[in-house]
Amino acid sequence: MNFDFSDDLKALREQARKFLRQRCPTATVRRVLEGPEPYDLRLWQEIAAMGWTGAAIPEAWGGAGLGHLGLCVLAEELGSALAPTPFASSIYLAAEAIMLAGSDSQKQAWLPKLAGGTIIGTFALAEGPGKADPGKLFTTWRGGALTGEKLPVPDGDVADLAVVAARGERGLQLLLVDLNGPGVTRHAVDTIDPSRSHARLVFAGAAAEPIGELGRGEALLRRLEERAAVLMAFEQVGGAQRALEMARDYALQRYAFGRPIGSFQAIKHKLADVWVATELARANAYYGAWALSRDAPELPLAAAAARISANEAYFLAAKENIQVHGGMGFTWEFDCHLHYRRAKLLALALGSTRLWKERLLLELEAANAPL
Amino acid sequence: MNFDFSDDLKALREQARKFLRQRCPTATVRRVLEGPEPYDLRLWQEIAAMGWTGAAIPEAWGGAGLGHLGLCVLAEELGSALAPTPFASSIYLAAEAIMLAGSDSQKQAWLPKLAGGTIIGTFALAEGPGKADPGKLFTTWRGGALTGEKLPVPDGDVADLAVVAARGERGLQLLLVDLNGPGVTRHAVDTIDPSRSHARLVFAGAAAEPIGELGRGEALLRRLEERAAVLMAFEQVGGAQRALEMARDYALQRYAFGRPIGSFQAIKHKLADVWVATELARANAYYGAWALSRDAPELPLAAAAARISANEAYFLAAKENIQVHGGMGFTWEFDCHLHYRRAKLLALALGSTRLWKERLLLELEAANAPL
Amino acid sequence: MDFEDTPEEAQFRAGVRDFLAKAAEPRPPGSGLVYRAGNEDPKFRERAKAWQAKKADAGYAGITWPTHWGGRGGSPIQQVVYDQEEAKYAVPRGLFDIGLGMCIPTLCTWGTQEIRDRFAGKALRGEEIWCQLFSEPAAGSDLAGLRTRAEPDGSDWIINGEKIWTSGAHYCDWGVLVTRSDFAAKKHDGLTYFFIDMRSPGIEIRPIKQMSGASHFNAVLFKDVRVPDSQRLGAVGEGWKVALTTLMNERHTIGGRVGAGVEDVFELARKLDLGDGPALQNGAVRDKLADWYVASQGLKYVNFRTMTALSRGDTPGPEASLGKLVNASMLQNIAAFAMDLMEQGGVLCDPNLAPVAGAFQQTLLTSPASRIAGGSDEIMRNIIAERVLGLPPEIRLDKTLPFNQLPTGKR
Amino acid sequence: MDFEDTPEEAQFRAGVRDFLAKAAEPRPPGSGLVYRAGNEDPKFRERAKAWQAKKADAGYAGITWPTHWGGRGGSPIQQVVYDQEEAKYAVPRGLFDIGLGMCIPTLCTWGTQEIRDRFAGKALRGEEIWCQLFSEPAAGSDLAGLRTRAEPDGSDWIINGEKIWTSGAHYCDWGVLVTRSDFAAKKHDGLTYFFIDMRSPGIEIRPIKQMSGASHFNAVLFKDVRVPDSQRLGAVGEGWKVALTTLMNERHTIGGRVGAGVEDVFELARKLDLGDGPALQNGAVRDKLADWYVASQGLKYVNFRTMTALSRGDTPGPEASLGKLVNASMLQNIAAFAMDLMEQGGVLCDPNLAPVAGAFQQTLLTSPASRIAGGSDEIMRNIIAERVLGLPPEIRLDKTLPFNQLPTGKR
Repeated sequence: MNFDFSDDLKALREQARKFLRQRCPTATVRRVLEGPEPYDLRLWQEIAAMGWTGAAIPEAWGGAGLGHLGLCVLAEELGSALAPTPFASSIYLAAEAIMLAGSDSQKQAWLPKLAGGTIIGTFALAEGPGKADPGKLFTTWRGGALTGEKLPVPDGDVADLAVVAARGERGLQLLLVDLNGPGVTRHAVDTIDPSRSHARLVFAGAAAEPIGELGRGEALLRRLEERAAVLMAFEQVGGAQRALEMARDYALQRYAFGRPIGSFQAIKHKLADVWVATELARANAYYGAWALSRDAPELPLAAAAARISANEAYFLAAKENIQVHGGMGFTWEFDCHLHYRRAKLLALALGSTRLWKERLLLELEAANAPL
Repeated sequence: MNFDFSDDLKALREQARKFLRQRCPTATVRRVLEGPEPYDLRLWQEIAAMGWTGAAIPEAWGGAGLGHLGLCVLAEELGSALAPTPFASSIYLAAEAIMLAGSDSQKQAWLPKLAGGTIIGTFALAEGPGKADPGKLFTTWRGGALTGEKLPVPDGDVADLAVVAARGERGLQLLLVDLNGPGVTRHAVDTIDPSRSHARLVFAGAAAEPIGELGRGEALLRRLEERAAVLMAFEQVGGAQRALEMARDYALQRYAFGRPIGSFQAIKHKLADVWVATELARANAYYGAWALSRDAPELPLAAAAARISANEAYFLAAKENIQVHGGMGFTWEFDCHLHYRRAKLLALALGSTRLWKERLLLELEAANAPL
Repeated sequence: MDFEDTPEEAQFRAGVRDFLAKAAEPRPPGSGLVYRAGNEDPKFRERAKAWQAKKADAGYAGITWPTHWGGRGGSPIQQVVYDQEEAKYAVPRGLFDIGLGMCIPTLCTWGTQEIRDRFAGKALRGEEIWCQLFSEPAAGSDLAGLRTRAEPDGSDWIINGEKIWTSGAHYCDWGVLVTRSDFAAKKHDGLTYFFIDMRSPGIEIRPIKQMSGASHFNAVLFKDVRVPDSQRLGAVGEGWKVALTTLMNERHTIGGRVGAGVEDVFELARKLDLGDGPALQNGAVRDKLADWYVASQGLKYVNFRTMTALSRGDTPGPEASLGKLVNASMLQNIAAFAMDLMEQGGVLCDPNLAPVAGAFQQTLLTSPASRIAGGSDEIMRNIIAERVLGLPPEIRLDKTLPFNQLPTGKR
Repeated sequence: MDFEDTPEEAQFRAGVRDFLAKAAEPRPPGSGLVYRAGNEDPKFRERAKAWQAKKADAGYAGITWPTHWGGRGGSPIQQVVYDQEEAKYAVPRGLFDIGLGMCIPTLCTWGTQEIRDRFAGKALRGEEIWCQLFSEPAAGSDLAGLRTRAEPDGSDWIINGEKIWTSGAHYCDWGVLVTRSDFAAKKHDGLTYFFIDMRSPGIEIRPIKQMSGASHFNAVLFKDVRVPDSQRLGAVGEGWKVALTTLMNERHTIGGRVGAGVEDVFELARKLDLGDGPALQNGAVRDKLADWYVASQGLKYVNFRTMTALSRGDTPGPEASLGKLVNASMLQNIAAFAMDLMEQGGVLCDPNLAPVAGAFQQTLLTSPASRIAGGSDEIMRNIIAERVLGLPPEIRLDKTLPFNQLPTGKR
């Protein structure tokens, strides 16, 4: 039984933590939240230079070849630091899609650039508020040209490359689109977490090439989402842990009625419940990491459990962190809202808990002897 | 605005409370719980002699003509005292059904006896575990004869008269059946609350006369359940309040770590939450009482809200009462389990919260501008 | 059991209706969510002052005030009746609540006849606006832990310190202020209470930006601010007793809804398709909607019970804590749930892109404050446990020691 | 990251498998719910003793005990491996857990060589069964509040008082006992610890009936019971320190499942029709099933993380509180929910009438005890808050006063 990361990966995590504590304090997050920059370019470049963007990309395609377990430990730290970069879009989604289903020439064309952080990728599925039903997408792909509208697309305002889900002649198809090419317009949109930019993308006959076998798009989409869900779960667990630590630290330092508020059971038991949720989420995420790293047949179930658990833990931790901070907790000045915004953003990013519960149940029904 | 019971009814409630404190301590409940008696006969006779059984039955049919508001205040006290009698079956269900839909001769035949407590009535719907779907009942009524099996029937082992839901030629039909007649066999069954007896009833061609118009049975069933739900909600609110008071009293008297356990926030906040649930349930029950007393068109919604709220409050109060009592709370000797058992029994008696939520939503959808 | 007015209430209501029909414009039906009124807007304040003067002329401005303060000497239920009727009209609301509800009653209770004459009428007519200077960065739930210092200097006092969460500090004319005049006394024994001209030299007002982006509150900094001793209320060192008068009059004004609620999520569920039909048809959605409907109905009828008590002349107890406690979390949960129904698009805040003009996203960001401001969830539960259920108070080690010997944290 | 044994663990497991294949019968697959083992049944106890002797002969009875106690000197992960393998066999379990896990380690730590030699081996081979006499009616969560009195009398002590929640008191041979020998000392300073022959004159054992109807525990009354001073462990007045050794070794034995769980409710949802199809197709049901599945998977992998720590030789922390806290409420919620699915018929307890042989109804009645016994939900949260998160302990007024001056309640 060795249900843990290797010593090497733990060292990597420690190194990432130290780097981000120094280079990505919340002031960095706030600069993006409050200012015009869509993301922190210098941080992104430094992250790329250290090879984080290429962590799970094989060396043959310009990556570090650390495998997905390496990416998991990095994701946890990026989540903890609320890093304002297009890491998730570019790596968990765009690079992952190409690694999963890209042709050799597609891999050759894009992976080295994604690994090196010289371009930014993203993934475009949603078409406005409501479920993006694979069978009912309005964006269409015909004769190599893409037409339609995607909203919101994370980092869509700054990405160079998008993996777009659209309706083709043989059903749902994932497509590679050069966002700097003709037929693409984009506008940034306001979201609940301005520290991570989002855009509306309009395609008017943009050139788009298929990725993955024609007619197998839905299955590919599912696999892509499962893989991204595990990686994002690590970001969420990192965020939940950080929000819990903020609350704990404040509860130790803030006094009321002549004693630290952390000595009141109302606060102690609240934080105990947050810790329980976070530990359950972490354990589920670890299992997801194991399944992801081996591309195990358990991945669909493991990914769903990891995501559901992480969605719940991070939002709980973030909202109770505000509560523990009392009046200061809901000010702009305090950092509590950064986690609250991010927690809700990530909980919606790959589809809500509701959707993933449905996926989980369908898997369990299919397995028929699930537990 | 006078959203309260009249002074007369409050006096009646006070009188009922005093009587039950004296005549129905938990020792009385335990005698039925632990012994062979199906209910407390003497208590039942005294209750009847005071006119409680006839409270809502018009004077013309041998009742006290206090109206349903009177019955509500009595129900609250009976619930608080955990009274081990067939009151609910006989009054909220059997008498109510006859008052709603009985012919004059049916009323004449049965209401005076029910009002006087000289016979016991009940209502038989369920046919084993699972939803008793009005469209799919197995018990059938043909040519005046009833065939089938009902399980569990509250007080079915001691009742003289049953209102039975069965499938007739024109759909669901409610029927009056003399349980002492031929073609009826019955056996007591074990339930989670042995302080209220239940039975399996087997009908083999028993004589049964219809109550209410043929072909309108489903609507009548719904109305009957709504009325009973409000009355039962008062029993539940009475029980919840009592369980809360037990917990409060124990928390004041039990010391740990040199102080009353009621001074710990874990206990204080738990009981505050129980109080909140109980007050919400009480408020919803009051609105139900108003709608019931006027047969208002709001009754379906009011009854559903009252039942959902009461189901939740009583079970919460009962289970947290055990928790507050700690180790002693889960002993047979302490009274906590009496409320826990009763809370779950009542929460299932007229169908679960799930079913009533569905009824509520259907009403809201039909109203289309509900809130 | 009925929902009707007593004959006296009906008569009063008729008078109110009469007045409103003549003096105000009805609110257009279905005008939807009412967010916080525009207290920050000078034009709104002008309209509010004008309306307040009209109310005062008609005798509806100080309904529950005794006549010797210039009020009507009416009952709390009359106030409820008035509020119910006024809610149907498009009139400015909320600007004078703190002054008339909390500050002036304290002045009238503890001040001289002269003070009462000088301030009550002007406040009642909306000519002067009042604010409350109580909370501090290190004294929130534990108000008596405040450390704003008052030092005597001749017939004046010199004030130094920082107050926080003061609504409208920059447009208010006067404020009520609790200070610590003796740091060596026990916590509750060293306080002194004043009222103060908000334009006094040395007062600096800084808006506090909330996480929602709005700024409804201010920090108020005092640097050597002078207050004449004639503006002291109650004895030196008895400020806590005076402050309790103010707090006793605190009430959670019902006002406009402050976020998207049950009605809105029901509407959303009707309209939003989950892929296999409207959300309203989904069992899990129905389960939640039923919970929230039942809770909100429960709150409505709890209110009716409170009004019944008022109607009888009883004083409602701390039961009012219930509504705030239940509502605040419910709004937060509804917002989060509604956004989930919108899936990835739920992150959109733009009112042109998000359903219900982004009201759920807005509520997600405002509801955390509702769980804290005006008494946190935890304080509400304490109040219920202690005052309703009679459970013992916390063990307090801070009541007996001199204030300057109490342990303090870094925050 | 893998779930495989290390080479050493694999080798140990092979040995265990070998032993079990020869010595025991495999458990029939799908034998379903395992309720509490039949400790109350004398035949069960005979079988358990015989099996224990076999294990001892093969070196698997005291896996983690040091060799000088007669144990194997193995690691906690070896114990886990053994338990995993043993769980596949139909062997009696649970009778010796308290003795071997808690009592004898305390004896060996605090007793003389002579005591160790006399008791450890017999306990290991199942020849003597031990119980724990700690809790009292007025000392549960607050164990140190115990009041069973020990008075010296020559070379003996005289014990008077009442202990409670003792499993198997009537069939146990020996027990460990904490008493108060000095009521004027501070709470934790007046305790003295003994081990005692359960057949001593003056001991009366009364079974405690639980709300579920079962009687797994006893009250043990002491009336002038004599214990020789040679059976004292630790110094007079240092009983608390000795008791901590016992409690440190407390662990929530994993054993058979104690109620209907996630698997069962899933199965029920497959089979039960709600009128419009199987419960499993209902959105609200699916929502709950997903929650419970995810939580139980989470617990499973939390356990795997604990085992990884053991495998490395680390000592797992108070994290183990998590499993108990989450599971107990989950079982209660599942039972209540499953009964709801059965509608009015959910009240039926008869195993022939109720689905899953009435297991949910049974669990409804046993789960309240799970939330309390072995540390209540509230104590578990305290432990997590204090030992994991480092939050401050409660304010304690009871640690410094003489015990006989502490306030007490009526209960």
